[in-house]
Amino acid sequence: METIISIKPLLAVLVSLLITPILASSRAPNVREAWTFVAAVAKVLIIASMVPAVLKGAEIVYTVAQVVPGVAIKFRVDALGMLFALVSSSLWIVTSAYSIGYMRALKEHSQTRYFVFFALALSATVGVAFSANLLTLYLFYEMLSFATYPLVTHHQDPEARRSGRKYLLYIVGTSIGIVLPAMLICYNMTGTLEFSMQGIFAGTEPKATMVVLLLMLVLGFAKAAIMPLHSWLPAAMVAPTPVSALLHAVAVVKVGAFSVLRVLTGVFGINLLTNLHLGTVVCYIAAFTVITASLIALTQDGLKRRLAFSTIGQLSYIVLGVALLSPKGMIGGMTHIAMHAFGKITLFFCAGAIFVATGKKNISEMVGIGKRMPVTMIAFFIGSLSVIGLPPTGGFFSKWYLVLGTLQADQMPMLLVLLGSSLLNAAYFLPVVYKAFFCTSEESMFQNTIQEAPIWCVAPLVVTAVGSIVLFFYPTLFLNLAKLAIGG
Amino acid sequence: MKIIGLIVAILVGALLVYAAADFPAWSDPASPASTYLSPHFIEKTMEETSVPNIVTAVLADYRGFDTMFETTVIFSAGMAVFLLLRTFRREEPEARHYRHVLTGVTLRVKEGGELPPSDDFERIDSLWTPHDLIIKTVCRLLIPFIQLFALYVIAHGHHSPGGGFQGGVILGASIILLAISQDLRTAVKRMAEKLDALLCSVGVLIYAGTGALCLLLGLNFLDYSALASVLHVDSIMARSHGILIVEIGVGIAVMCTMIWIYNNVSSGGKYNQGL
Amino acid sequence: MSLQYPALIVVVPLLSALVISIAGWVNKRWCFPITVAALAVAAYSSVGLLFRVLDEGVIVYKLGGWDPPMGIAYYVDHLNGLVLAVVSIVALLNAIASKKSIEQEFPEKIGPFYTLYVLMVTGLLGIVVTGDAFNLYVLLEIAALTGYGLIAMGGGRGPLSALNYLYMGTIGACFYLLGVGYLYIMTGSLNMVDIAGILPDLYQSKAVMAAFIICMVGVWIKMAFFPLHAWLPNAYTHAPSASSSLIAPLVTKVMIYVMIRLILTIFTPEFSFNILAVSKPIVWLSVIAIFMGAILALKERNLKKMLTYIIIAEVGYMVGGAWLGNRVGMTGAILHIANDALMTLCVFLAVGNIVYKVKGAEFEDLQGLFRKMPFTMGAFIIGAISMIGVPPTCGFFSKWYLISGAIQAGHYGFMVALLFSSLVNVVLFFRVFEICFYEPFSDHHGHGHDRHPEPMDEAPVTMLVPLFIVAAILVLVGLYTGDIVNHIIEFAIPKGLV
Amino acid sequence: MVWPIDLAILTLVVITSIGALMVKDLLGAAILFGAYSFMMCLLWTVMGAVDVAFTEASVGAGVSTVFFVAAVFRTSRRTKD
Amino acid sequence: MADLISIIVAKYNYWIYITLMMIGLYAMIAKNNLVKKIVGMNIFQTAIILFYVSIGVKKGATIPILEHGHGGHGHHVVHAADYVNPLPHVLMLTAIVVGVATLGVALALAIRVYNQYNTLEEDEILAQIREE
Repeated sequence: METIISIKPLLAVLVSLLITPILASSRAPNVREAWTFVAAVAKVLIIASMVPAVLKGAEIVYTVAQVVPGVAIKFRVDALGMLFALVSSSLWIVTSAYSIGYMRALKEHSQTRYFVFFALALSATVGVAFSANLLTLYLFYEMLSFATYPLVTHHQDPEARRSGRKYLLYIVGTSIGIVLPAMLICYNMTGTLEFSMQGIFAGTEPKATMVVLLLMLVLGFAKAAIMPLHSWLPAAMVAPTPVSALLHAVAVVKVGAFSVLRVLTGVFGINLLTNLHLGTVVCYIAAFTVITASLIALTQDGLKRRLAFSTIGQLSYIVLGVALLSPKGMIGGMTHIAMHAFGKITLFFCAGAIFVATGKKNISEMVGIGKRMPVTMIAFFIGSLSVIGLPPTGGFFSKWYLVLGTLQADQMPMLLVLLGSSLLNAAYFLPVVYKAFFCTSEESMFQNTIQEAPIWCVAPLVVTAVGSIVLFFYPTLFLNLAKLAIGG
Repeated sequence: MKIIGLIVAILVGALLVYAAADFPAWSDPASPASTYLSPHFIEKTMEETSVPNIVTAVLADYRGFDTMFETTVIFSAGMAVFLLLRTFRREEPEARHYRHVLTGVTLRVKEGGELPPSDDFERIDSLWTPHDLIIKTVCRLLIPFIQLFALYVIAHGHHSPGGGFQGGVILGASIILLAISQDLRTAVKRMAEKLDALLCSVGVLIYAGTGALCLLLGLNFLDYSALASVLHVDSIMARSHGILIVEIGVGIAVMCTMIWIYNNVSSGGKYNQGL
Repeated sequence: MSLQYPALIVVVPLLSALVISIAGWVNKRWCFPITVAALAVAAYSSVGLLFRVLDEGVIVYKLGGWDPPMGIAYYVDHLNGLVLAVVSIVALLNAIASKKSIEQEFPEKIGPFYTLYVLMVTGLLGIVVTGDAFNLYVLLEIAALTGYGLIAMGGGRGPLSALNYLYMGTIGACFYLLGVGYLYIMTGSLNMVDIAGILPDLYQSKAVMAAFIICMVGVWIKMAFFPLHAWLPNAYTHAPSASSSLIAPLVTKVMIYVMIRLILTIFTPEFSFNILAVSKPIVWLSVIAIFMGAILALKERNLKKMLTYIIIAEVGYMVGGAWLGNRVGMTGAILHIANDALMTLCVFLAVGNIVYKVKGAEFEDLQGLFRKMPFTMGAFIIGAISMIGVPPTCGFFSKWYLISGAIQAGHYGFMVALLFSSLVNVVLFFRVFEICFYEPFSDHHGHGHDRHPEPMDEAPVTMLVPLFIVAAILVLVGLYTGDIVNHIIEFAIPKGLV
Repeated sequence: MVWPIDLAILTLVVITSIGALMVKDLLGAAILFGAYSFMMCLLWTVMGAVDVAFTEASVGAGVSTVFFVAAVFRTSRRTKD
Repeated sequence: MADLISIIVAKYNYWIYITLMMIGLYAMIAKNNLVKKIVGMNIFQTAIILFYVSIGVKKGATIPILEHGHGGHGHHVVHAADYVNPLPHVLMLTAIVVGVATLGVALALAIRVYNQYNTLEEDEILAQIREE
């Protein structure tokens, strides 16, 4: 495999970090937002410029500093990381646009702080994507935790304070209390933390400790919201909607899921997991989360809370897919990062747009809203289809590969879980859409005039909805990256 | 607290008694302490520094660095006491007391009050008691001799017990005696606060400066043999002279610090009246 | 001149302290420039010395030209080279940063204050650089006496706390002196290297064991190792900002250095870890120290006092790390000396800025600080993150080594204690952040209202710039941990310790 | 070295030290401490440490005692123990 | 019994120093009055000085000032056994100075405390602090 030494990964991380002083010091909102766009576009361009090399099977490597013997702060761009970085950086542009619309429409306070920490969060996300070892990943994981805290608690009221505490307790508590010791034990067993196809335990005898380590690492990355460490996610819904979108679709939870993928594929390695039959264990944990979260989602009336529980379920798809340890399943899990991101971000944008335009948060209050906000609700419909996994949306492909994966791995229970959960997804999304459009004028809670949210809000959600559909027709890029990531 | 104190004291005592069992017998000439380094000092001092008082030689030369910091310790103590106690602002208006020398009438003058311009009044402390003439006179007579003795102790430290430190303490004690037998103002008149404080620093500066001079002359810090070229003597005599110089520095520093600390402590930092 | 660096490190501050005390009587405005110049020279020499040590190995400097063990000698090796650099840099940065607060808190006594300040730095540098066990005691007393003065300048309970510190400090120093006496009676020497050469024949002696215990206890009192910590919180809390941000980062750390020096050089790891076999209990003691420090910090409602309890926990880190008895743990302890000094400086400087503006460090005083002093709080966050132990700040990496050491030694209690303390630090610091961030709650919270924030009221630039420099150093030291460990600490630990 | 003198001094050292700590008057404690220092000084002279004894005589028995007296004068003589 | 006595006699300086040290330490911890604590502190310090001076004692030796030292150097051979060990004396000179320096600072602090609380008794001071 070809290895290219290039500073590009570092630049991709730093570009949004370096503009934070400019953002923080700029007085005029327009200047500030212009810089955000410049950084976002620059970031996408830098990342995109590395795609051809990665598609050829090369790896781009850059070492920042050798900090501990055998472990460096080091970037390595491989297919899986590239997939994740592409998704998150491209969605950042859209989210920025949406943020402008949302924040201005609601006249939110402290917008400068908001954009600064948003940029920081994106740096951390790309950093996680390009990490070459567990230490670097941990570094950016923690950075993300602290960068998103001011975003989650943006409203600075007692409720935000409570949620912020919960958020920190779960996220930082697990990372320091569980991931850190697990990482150190790994390091002391093997002397390295470098991700590789064979896993870092390649040379060592399988031991009982490894099972413990696996559980610690899988559950410890609590951003993946695998039950029972999921309840921070609904609590974090107090944040402004663009932050929720970021949390769910772009940065935080995906970073968690991505970290778990790295642990499974890079730290333990497929061979070891297969030998120890550990994949099945993770599968069952994930399957439990999938079903339970979907069931809870059904009972939620708050739109954002329903979306939150949906996210918890969908994240475990990713973990489940990889834990199946069959090539098809892994491709499914990895592509699901991208597909779910586009679908879910559309849904959140829609929820935000509804809130901006009408001030409504609960599903029971949205009867007939389709007539008032047709564009938004159509986009919502597309997003729902993608999350459920129906054509013609990108979500179909990831689900398809996941199902194939279960067959390949001969895991019938998992197949049932996937299908059952898809039905549940449909059950909690489609009624919303149905009631929005198909209701009598008496039932409708809205005037029959079209009154959409501001253009800055609507345009991004249209873009992402269209993106979901485009991904159905042109999924090759992500599929190829996923295929490369599993080694062929 | 008492029980804790008792327990701690007994624990420490027990440990020390336990350990003392392993000590070499008391006053044993063959103990490591007496056979390892000290013979060198005893036998070579004369050759290397030409100072018969071995303690002085070791103090100011072999371990001169320790002694420099010992002087610094006393200097920092003086500085700390000054920093802690000295108050420049007068917090409340205070009455002054005057005594008419001829009649013994005492006057209490409130803040801002004026006395008739006369030389017959002397200022006294608020808790003044009539001075004993005998004490006053004897002290006045004794103090010059005490000071002379102190100078002898400093200068003769090479040959007899004593040295800068002891001499300095005695010099300081003479001024303190003045302050006790008369009053603080008299002592401060002899040795003004600013002069005292400056001399403190100067004393230590003489010591450290001598060391630094050796450094500038190309040898190590405090290596007095470097002074040979300045003093025009051989390097061994240079050491002897170097010791004398630093002893004088120590004497000045210690004297002034003792006075300084006493003045601050006895007047509570106000410098208006002492004991 | 570079041959004279070891002397210059101590002599330049000493001479300038004297000059400052004179200048204080002549013209107060000269005090500050002289202080900064002296500390800058000391910092320059110590960094220069560190690089010389890296090139040439151990440097011996004979004071007075006498050969050790007759005279006193300085031994500069990788261990104290590193500590010297840290001490002098911390002192320099703090001197610059605290200029304004000194002028604000005691305008009349600038001269004496700077004199004591520089003398204290002299004492600390001397402790680190000296190779003579008794000389160390004298310097210890200089650092202590000046410290009492500096602490007692704080109002309120300052004098009482300083007096309590004085009692404990004197007991500690006297214990050390007694221990040195025991060594002297058994070996006849005072030079550390010399003693180490003689001791192996005496390893079975009860007196040597007692000497070790007494020295250790003395040093523990001085570094406020639980349960001998009672003097520290009040003393550091009630000290003026300028003093506490000098004393808090340095004194305990320098005493840890002394402890490591005792373990590694005088008594050798062979004696300390193998013959005495007390590592386990001491590590357990440090586990208790960490837990107690963390728990006691939780109940404090004063930022400064909370930080002092964190210091007690951090002392537990280093004592435990040093006593794990393996190379990694020792590396962690040494690294943490440097890191902890820097991050304590960072948070204390930030607290100094807050006290300068808000006149208090009670939690109620902190409301709305993110709006009022965003830059100070920014640097405070970096310091806090380092104390919590988040990469890439340096606090993470020393914790990394300490935990690795614990794992290698099989001492999982220590690992749990470290993690527990990290988590408690998260709680402690985020509690502070919450108060600064949320409170005072606005009357009409929710959307659509532009709040009327308090106007920004930052500390002066002279206080901010050093703070930023420290914050930047925290990250840089973190990134260069690998180099520091490979080129400095690796050589600071004797080969015998694995 | 004449052992009865030695023994007498040693006894006195212990007695004065305990006395300095027991007496219920700080001025008395200061003076007893002076006496203690002086006994110590004699003891050291007997042991041949003339310089140390000299210093202790001037510092311990002299200046220290004066400092104590001055401080007691500035504060209070009262003590409960 | 005779053994015990001989042990006691052989090192009685050490036993006295330990006794004094225990007294001083106890006073520092247990005494309630701040000045009494300072007295205890000084006793503690002098005990250590006594210990060091005892190290230096040598049977049949005289004070460490060379005889015939006045007539230049090198004329008389000096025997180490004739003089007591000077090194502990040097160290203890320093220790005494440190002791008096500490004493000065301690007393200054005590005066500051007294000015503030108008008492030197620790329990009364703590009671006042608690009342605040």
